[in-house]
Amino acid sequence: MGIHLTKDAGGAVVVRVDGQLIVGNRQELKDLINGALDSGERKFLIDFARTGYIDSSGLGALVSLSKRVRELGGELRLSGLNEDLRSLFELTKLDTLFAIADTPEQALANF
Amino acid sequence: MGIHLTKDAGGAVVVRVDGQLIVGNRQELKDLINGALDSGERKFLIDFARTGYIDSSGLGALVSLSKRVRELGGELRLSGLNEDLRSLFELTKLDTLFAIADTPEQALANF
Amino acid sequence: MHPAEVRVQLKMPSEVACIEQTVSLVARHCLSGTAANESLRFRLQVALAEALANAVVCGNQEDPAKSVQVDAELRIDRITVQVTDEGDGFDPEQVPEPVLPEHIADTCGRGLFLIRKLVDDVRFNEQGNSICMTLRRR
Amino acid sequence: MHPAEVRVQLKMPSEVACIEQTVSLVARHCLSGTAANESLRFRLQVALAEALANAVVCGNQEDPAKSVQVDAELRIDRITVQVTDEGDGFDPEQVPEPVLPEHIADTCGRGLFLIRKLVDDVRFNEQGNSICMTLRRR
Ligand SMILES: Nc1ncnc2c1ncn2[C@@H]1O[C@H](COP(=O)(O)OP(=O)(O)O)[C@@H](O)[C@H]1O
Ligand SMILES: Nc1ncnc2c1ncn2[C@@H]1O[C@H](COP(=O)(O)OP(=O)(O)O)[C@@H](O)[C@H]1O
Repeated sequence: MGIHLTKDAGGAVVVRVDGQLIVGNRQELKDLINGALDSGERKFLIDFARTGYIDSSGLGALVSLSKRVRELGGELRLSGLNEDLRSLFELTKLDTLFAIADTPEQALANF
Repeated sequence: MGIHLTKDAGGAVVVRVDGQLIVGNRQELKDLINGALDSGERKFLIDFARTGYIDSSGLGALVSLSKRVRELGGELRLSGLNEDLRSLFELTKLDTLFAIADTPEQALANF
Repeated sequence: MHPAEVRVQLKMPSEVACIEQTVSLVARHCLSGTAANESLRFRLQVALAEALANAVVCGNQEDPAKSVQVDAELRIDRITVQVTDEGDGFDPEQVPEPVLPEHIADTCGRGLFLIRKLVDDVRFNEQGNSICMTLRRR
Repeated sequence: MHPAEVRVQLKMPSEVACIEQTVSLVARHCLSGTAANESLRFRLQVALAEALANAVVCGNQEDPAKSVQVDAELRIDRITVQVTDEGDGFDPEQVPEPVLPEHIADTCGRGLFLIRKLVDDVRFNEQGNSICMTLRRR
């Protein structure tokens, strides 16, 4: 359980969400990414391969982070969504707002 | 699940109780053993190695079967009681009424 | 989170053939999410099987118009299961000790005795048609 | 045995930190003893998380004096979960569609929409402080 941040060799920040992304911990994700933005990071990949479920406030946190990253000239990508998780993005049409790759490798390849 | 009857090489009837021995199926055990008594069998081993739990009516069925077997000059032995099952016999002092062996092999050795 | 008390309730028909399934259903809910404790599971299963058998057979006398109510309260430190039938009840004080020499070879009468030995607390309502059993999660 | 309907009930404090544990506890009881159905589990978890978050945050406004009541009815063909808070309620008709172009990039407002998409039936009480969600066990 928890949100883990690592730095990719190509310079992207890779964030792994273990467990859920919900109202109880979305602030943790926001703080981590906002902190990285403040230290100059601009490329972000959030990987959901180990995520159980996401609630609407988790989706909302992703929307607001993606806005802020874009405003600062950066990019936020997503990966590792299984069928159920991906359906949350499709139902809410958020799949049109995010760059979604199957695997972190694919997301990082052309970052 | 179920009560299975086999014949040992030494001539004893081995009854295996898979699942529970309770008010809902104790009659099945009584019918099986009474049927074997009627066909002349006199040595019985009931093995509980695959038994989950026994209720008081199951214990009562064993008492009445053991009486009938003894009246007809036969013997009823028990085996395969794990710690929990054995505690039921100890709590009710039925361990003093039955010949209890650890394994069917031990019970059958000197039958 | 200070884990909430969970209540589980169900009604069972007055059929001995339903006892085993009800025992396993109730035990599953009672032990759900806790580390396996095989002795607790065993004691709960036997005590429940006894209480349900008494409710179905002695209490409701297998009357298909009557049912047995099971109410479990799951707390972090204990499980309380209440079994209530629609019968006239009885006086548990009048039930003889099955381990007395004169009863040891009886073919019935060990149910309440076993319940008392297997669980940590047993209470009856005044009428005697409802038994409440508490098992501590040690 | 025609399996009995089982009712599971619990009270949860009005703390967002308790939501995840309550979701997993309730889901465990709801799915206990049934063959694994990962899609059903997922839909139940998300819908419950949404309903609990709304009850804790919008309804009870995280007031520690208030709590959230969860009532689940488990049947062979469906699960019904009711989440009730102690707030003033609201009118679900007034909540805008989050997938309209003007709302698609909003940072909130997708909770009820997701619930409606994930479960098979949603009902509110008149006051709007109680939501009842039904999921069929396909
Ligand atoms: N729910 C009940 N309603 C009415 N009588 C009961 C009930 N439970 C127990 N009894 C009475 O108590 C007696 C002892 O019960 P128990 O110790 O379980 O042994 P057994 O059921 O084998 O007789 C029963 O024979 C019955 O007369
Ligand atoms: N239990 C509740 N009590 C009061 N208001 C509620 C409740 N549930 C939902 N609402 C209202 O409905 C609105 C929409 O809820 P929802 O779709 O879950 O999105 P969000 O919670 O992100 O705003 C909330 O903003 C709130 O005004």
